[in-house]
Amino acid sequence: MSAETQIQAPQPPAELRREPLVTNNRNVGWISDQVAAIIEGKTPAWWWAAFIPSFLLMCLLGALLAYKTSVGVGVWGNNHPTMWGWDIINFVWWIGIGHAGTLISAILFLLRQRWRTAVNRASEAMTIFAVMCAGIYPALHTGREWLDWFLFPIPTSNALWPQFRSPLMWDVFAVSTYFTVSCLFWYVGLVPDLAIFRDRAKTKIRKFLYGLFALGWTGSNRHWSNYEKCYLILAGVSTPLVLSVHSIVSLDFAVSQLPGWHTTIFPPYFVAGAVFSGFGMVLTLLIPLRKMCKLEDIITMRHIDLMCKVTLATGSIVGYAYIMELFIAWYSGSPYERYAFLNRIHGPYAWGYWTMMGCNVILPQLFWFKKIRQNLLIVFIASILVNIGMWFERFVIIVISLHRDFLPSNWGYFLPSWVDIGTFLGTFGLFFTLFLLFMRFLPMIAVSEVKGITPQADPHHPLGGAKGGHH
Amino acid sequence: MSAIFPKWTNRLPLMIVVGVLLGGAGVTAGVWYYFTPKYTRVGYQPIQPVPFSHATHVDQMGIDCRYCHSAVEKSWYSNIPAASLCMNCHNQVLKDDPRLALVRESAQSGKPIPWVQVHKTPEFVYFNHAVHVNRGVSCYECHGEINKMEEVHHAKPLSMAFCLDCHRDPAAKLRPPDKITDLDWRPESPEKQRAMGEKFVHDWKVQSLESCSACHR
Amino acid sequence: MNSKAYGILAEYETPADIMHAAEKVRDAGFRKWDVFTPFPIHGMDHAMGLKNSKVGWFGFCGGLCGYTTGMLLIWFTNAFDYPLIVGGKPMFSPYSAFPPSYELTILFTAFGSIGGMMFLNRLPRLHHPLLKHARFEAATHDKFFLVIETADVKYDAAATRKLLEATGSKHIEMVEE
Amino acid sequence: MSKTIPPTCTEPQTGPKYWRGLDELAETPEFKSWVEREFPAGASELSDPVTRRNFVKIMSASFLLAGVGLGASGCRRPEEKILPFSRLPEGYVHGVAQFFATAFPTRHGAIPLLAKSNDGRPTKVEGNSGHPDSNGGTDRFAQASILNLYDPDRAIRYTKGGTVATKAAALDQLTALSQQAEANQGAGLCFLVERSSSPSRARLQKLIQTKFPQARWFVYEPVDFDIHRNAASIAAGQPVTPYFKLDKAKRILSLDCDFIGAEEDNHRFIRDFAKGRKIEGHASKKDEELINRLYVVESLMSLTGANADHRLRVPSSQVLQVAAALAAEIVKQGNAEFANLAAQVGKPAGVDAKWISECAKDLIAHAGKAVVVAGYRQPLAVHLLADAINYALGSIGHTVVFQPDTSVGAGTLAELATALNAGQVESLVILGGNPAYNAPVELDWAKLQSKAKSVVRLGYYEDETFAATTRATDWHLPLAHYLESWGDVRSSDGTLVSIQPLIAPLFDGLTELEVLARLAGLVATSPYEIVRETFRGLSAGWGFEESWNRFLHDGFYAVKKTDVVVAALNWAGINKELGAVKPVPAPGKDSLEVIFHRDYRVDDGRYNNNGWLQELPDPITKIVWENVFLLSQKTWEAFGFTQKDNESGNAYVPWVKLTLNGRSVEGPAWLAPGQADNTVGVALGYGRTKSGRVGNGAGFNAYALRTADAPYIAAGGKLSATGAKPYPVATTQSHWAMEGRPVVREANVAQYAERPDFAKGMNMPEPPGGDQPLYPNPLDVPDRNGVKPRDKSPHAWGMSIDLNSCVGCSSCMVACQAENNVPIVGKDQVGRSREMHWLRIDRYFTGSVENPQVVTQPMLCQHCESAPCESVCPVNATVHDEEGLNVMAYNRCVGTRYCSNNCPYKVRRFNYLDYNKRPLDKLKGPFFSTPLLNTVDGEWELARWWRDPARGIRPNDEWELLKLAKNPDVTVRMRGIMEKCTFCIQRIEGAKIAQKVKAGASADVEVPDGTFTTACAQACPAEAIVFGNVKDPHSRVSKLKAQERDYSVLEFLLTKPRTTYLARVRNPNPQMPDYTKAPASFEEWEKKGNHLVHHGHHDAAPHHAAEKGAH
Repeated sequence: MSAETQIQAPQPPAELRREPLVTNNRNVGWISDQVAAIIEGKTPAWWWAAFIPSFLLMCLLGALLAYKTSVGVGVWGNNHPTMWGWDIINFVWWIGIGHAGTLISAILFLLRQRWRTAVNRASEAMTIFAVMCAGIYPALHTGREWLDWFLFPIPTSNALWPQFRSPLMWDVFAVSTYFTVSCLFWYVGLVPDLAIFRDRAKTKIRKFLYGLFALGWTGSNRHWSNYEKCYLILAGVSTPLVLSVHSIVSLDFAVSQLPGWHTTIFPPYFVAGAVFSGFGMVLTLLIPLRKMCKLEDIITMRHIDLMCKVTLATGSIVGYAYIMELFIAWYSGSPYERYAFLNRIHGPYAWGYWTMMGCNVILPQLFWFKKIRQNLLIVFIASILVNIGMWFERFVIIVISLHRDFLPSNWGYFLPSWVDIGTFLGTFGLFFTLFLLFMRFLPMIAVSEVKGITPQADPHHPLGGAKGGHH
Repeated sequence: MSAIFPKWTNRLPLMIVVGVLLGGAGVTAGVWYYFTPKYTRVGYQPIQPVPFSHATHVDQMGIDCRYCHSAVEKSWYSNIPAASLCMNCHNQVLKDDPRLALVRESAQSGKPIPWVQVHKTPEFVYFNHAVHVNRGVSCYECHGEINKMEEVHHAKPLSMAFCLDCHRDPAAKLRPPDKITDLDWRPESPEKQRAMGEKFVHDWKVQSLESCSACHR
Repeated sequence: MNSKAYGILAEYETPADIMHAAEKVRDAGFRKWDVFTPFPIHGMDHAMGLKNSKVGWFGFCGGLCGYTTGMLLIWFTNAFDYPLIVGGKPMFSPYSAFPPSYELTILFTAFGSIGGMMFLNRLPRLHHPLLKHARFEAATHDKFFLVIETADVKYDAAATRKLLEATGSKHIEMVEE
Repeated sequence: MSKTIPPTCTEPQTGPKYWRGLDELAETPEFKSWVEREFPAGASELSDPVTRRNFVKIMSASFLLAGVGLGASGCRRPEEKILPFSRLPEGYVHGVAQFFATAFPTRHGAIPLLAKSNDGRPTKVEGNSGHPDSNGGTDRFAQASILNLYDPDRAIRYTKGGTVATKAAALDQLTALSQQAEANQGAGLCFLVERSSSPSRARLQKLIQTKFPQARWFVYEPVDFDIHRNAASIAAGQPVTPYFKLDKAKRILSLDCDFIGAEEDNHRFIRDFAKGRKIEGHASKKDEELINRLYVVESLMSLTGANADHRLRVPSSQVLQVAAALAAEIVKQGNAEFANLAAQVGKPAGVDAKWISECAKDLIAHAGKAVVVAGYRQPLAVHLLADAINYALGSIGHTVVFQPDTSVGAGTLAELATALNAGQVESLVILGGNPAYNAPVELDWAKLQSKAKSVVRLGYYEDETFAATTRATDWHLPLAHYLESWGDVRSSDGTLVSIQPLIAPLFDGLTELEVLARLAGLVATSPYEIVRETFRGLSAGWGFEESWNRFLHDGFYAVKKTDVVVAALNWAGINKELGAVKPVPAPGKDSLEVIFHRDYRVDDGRYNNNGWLQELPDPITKIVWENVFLLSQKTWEAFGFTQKDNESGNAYVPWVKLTLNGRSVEGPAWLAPGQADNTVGVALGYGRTKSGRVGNGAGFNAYALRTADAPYIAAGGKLSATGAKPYPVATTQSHWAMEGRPVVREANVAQYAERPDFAKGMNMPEPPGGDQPLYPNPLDVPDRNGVKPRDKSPHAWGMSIDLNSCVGCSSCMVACQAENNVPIVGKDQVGRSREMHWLRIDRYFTGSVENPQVVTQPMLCQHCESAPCESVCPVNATVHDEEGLNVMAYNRCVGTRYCSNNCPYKVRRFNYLDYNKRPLDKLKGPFFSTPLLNTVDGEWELARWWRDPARGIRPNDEWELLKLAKNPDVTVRMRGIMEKCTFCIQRIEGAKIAQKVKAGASADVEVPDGTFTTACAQACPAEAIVFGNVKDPHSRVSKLKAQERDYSVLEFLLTKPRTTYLARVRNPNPQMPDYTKAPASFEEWEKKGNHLVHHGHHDAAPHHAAEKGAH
């Protein structure tokens, strides 16, 4: 390329100049090469160091789920009145994390936020794996998990159908739709990139596998045309989908009449929380990865900065929701409702409430400061704390509401069992195992899309070959 | 590249789609037919220890069902008669028939005849014979033409859907109380059955019980 | 090998180059031709003279189908086939039936648009003459190609090659079937 | 004929496969041993009433022999055999449950019962309401006794020297003993028996005493109620037993007498007491006379104290002073010496004199309609003082009558010990009891017993006494359960009651009567003959056969009663005893008063291995599976004890040591609200080592502190911390306060008189828009055929629970457990708050911790018309039926547990583990062994489960017996299933089916009111629970629901429960020093800013809505 520095595009004034999305003026081929290096290079040691413990944890998950299935829900800490415990907390927590991917892919796509391209593939993958981890819980938290198919409208000689007034049925549809659409969205995005790897592949098996899944993608513009439309529609439907999924998850609680659950602000509050935790997780994953995989030029500090701002915004929404919740409880006039919230604040689980407040409301306020947003270590730690806080949010909602409800005679206390803890750790094993496999074998960056946002890809940009003053 | 995917592979997607559609339909149909009580239960005809013929006893000799199944009007359970009951007649008739050896032995020793169970509801279903036969439901509705059977077989699926058919529309099946054990009785016409059934439903306050509590406890 | 020519392939270095080439080929009135790029190029549809994609219609039909399926399914199962009294709630209410129907709308829209895209693109098509071509591998990397099929009525081996040369391609060759 | 036989049918194996009839029982060859032994020689005996009950064996035996060789027919549906009778027993219809009259013997009486037999196995007992002194209610023990019958740990063999012997050899030994006694007049022959009211036993005892005049007879009960008889006999000057008629009493004073909980016959006391608390809509009566008034003076918070209108908290040892002070106030004209002696006893320390004087005034004002009762724990003097007060109040003959005493005298355990030590005992015959466990500790019974040359013991368990009876010369014979026995008893009113077997002895045990008859050398030793013979003597001249048949059929034989008329008290006797009294100083921190009490659940330890009772929460403390040291708040604080109370199922309490006279016992300390300071309450009956798989290791053994001279109240106890880790005590209710919520609504009579509908006034104020739901309930929406579901049936079931008569005795809980196959879960699981009781009794303390008021509330599925649980179930497993029941289809349940989360009453229970299939010894742990890795009976659990999913991982012996206890009409739930009260759907359906069968081709399908009721309502001695058809305006339940006190719990949720409550009314005496204008719970409710509201229209009450819909 000869057009590197000679031709200067008209520059905006310095104070308005944005940092480029791909720094150091890399060309499109460099992007392929850089991303392919992760896949085609030798497996790095750190990968094994991460993979082996993850894999072992995943095996632990398998063993504990087999244990639970063979013995019963009693191996967990769930009790009466806290019939849902870590199972549903973890479900909501994981599914919340699973919201960032689709949000980044879809909403930011619709909003023409082009910086999304650097992070959308990894976050979509994260979404899928998080939803898989989440899905384990509703599927296996039931007492008789082998009968879960009762939740699908399958005709049988019993003539019985599912009961669609139940928010759990809505959940079934929402989560399975979300998982399916997320997978499709992810896969559709992958197809052109798989074609890249098909064409770079050296071994037969790689050629075959990448070739098979690339579906014979040629980069035809007639295909691109339909493809882009399809992608737009998927983004278009994923946006309401991502909003509806956590809204419906929130309806599991909001539709019931338990004090602390029966509240109308749950849907927006849950969605904001989900985005919040999702971005937290994306940051947790990408900060080390960009370093390990030498992707600093693709996932730039600007990306980190933007994600910190999203975290700040959603964290503030969540904080507002917490305070509104208290206000609504007071304003409702119902002593039961009031008590439920007082109990959160100074009941036996107050530590949970204050952990939540600290991590979700106070901590993100640090991101007002650019210095902090630029400090990767602080951002990394904060992103982990955000997810701890969000875990406690679900803990607060589920356990603290359940453990003291209407009749004081029912009141109880919930303690997790070692199986609860082990299963939760095991889901991390599953998550990281899948994620590590993903980053080792599939393009972690949406190569075609990143290429598309470089100046070199713009036919009207000098770097894209445009002759000056043509347009 | 060409070595990896020869040209015929381009036809694969279509073939797979068609194959999956056909296969799926086939599996659905198969499950629908072979894995439902209509197949798994209907036609079950085990070999009984004593070759007792309902056809001979009921159809030819005209013995009423309740002579042997005496508890049917009182209990949830329609009993299998005791060997001593068989001997009421068979100590006169066919006294030395080798086919009846087991019956005679049983009546003597008290050791029961191991009849093989044909009709069985699951443990969580509480079917009650008495309430059905006393309220216009004939044996025929669930057991079929047992009076014509040389050896008893399972004639109806007895699935929940089967029960519901009648529970949703009892008028279609109710018959006069004196025809309950008359397994040859048939309504003159569907219209007459409907008129009669509806009259019974009204006069006897027959409820169409569709909720769980009717059968599950 | 009883190989037959599939088309003529021209290679370009920049998006701008191929855009101009496409405009010329479009203006020449070819029908069976295509442009191959590692990423979608803004404005290329216009350059090629393509109409708006029809994928949207597939998505729309899918969505409609999904919503209807949802509502009908719920009405049929809960209010018609086996109406059971549940929690003092009506047998069928559009409110409680909405969330699943809504999800089905989205699911079926996604199916429709992806299915439509696949159908319109005739994908998957694992075997393609271009994919055999060694140089074409760069189409997914950083090169831009334009191919005119021999099957096009306007195709003429010499004239077409000339046309392509005129567009500024640095490399032109025939692709075999 | 050549129809293909389909391949193996894969029926869903989800539902548990407990057997429902004998045909299924017969599939179990494990019954072989006992069945073969009993294989009938001739079935013709069946018409004989004696052998009629044998038929279960006959059937089983027959089944067994034919049932071999199942499933050898290859790849087909597994062959299942139907094994009919070869000869049908007379009057028996397979599948139709039968009821037989029998009785549950107690120490001094009996509870007349109707026992239900399902195809030959008893599954449930209910009170025999035909009995002249029964309303059909029972106590906890009678309800739970059925489980003892099927206890896999009961003695199942005859042993000599601890090794198995034959029954024949054992019987020979009895004959040999008898012959020996014949030869030496019974010298050296001693009997140690428990108390019994059996006329037959009395007859045999007398017979033996006549025949072998040297033989000696001793009786021992660790918790003895004989003091009532003893005191009354002294007071009356002749042998009498007192019979209290609390229903005739307007004012009741209890002197440490827990007649509602721990006294014998408490079910009858509850009935009579509750009768006096009922309000049947006549608020016009003078306030305080509306209902009776209960004064209680006691140390421990008992059930009686919990129901008191005024409760005085004093140590048990100080009750004497209170009684004396009361006697001084009340017994004015009597015996001068008595007055003197009463005054000498001294004043009770720390007691408000006004309490005593006003109480006395109130009693005097109700002379003839007041009664004073003294508890079994109290010394004779207190009983005599009570008798004197009763006499002075003119109560004798009215609220308490004296009946002739029919008991036969016997020596005490101490006398037997003397004889043993003196080497006077050759052969010791122990009938029942468990002295090695519960005899006074200083006797060291296990050693003492071996001073007899040989011991023959008839015992129900191979228990501690069995362990001491293993010398080569010792015999142990298995005792038959009362449901396996012939016998007779007298209920406390003197009526003769029959005990009939419903099943032949499962393990071929003997009855007491049979052993005695053999020892007496009788020819006819069958208990049947003995009872018949006794009856012949008692009914002489009244047409014997007819009387006998009636006796067996009705279960009782009313004898003419002649109450003993006491014209004047035997003052001399009373004064003698009173003069001997030495008042004890009040206890202090360093000399605590230790109070041994009969446990509400395991009695004196005899029900220690009964899982239902072990898991029944103590009605006051709500503790399960063990006993604790009960301490008052002050004492607790004085010792600096703290409790880590996060309200989990486990409370972590200090593990402390109690020392008494140099002996000590360690156990958990427990803060007991309302207890007297410086006292330690200790329940007897725990800490057993040879109880069985259920009871072993539960709690600590208080007998290890108990001596003969201070059996109930011992001074000088010392408590010390041990420094051990806090110990988890499992409770079913960890939060004690009601938090000012109007859950249990109560008012004083004055408030009630002013506002009879005060309970509705405690409803949450309605929102301005009214309380109408958005949609009409589908019960009221015409279906496709134009019929409203509500109108489809003539029934609409509902329940009314009168909190004014509910005393919290908990027999409903056990009845429910027995009726509905509710499993036990073990202490560990209760500690994790996973108990399974469908019906629980919520107990709230209100007011101060020092002396709180107590309320109890049975809480069960409310069967809401707009049930929140239903709309959240994703699989239609819980829905409504047309009759308003919230039904639960177990087989459809996948176990999301959402329903329970959304149930505001939290009455749903979840099978967290396979409680019905878990081995009993795993109740304690390790709890969660996976069938993937374990073996049982030498088989891999998974393989075993696969082979027979119903059996699960239970060992064979448990499985075979425990499944017999199951109600065949109720599905046994497997793990992962939600369950809850069904209003005894099996009874409802049974009654409806019976009515329809009766109706036949007619429209008479409405079940008449009173035909049947739920198990809880049936067992309730107080008749506090009433169930019925709310559509019928004349039904009992409809009338109760029409009362003004009727209210729904959490009415503001608009769940419209079918179960409603009648608010409680307290009757405190305005003159008393501890009088408050409103009950403590009401004050707490007001403190939350609430006040009684007036509702212009009362249609918020759900039953009204239900009725409206019905008409």
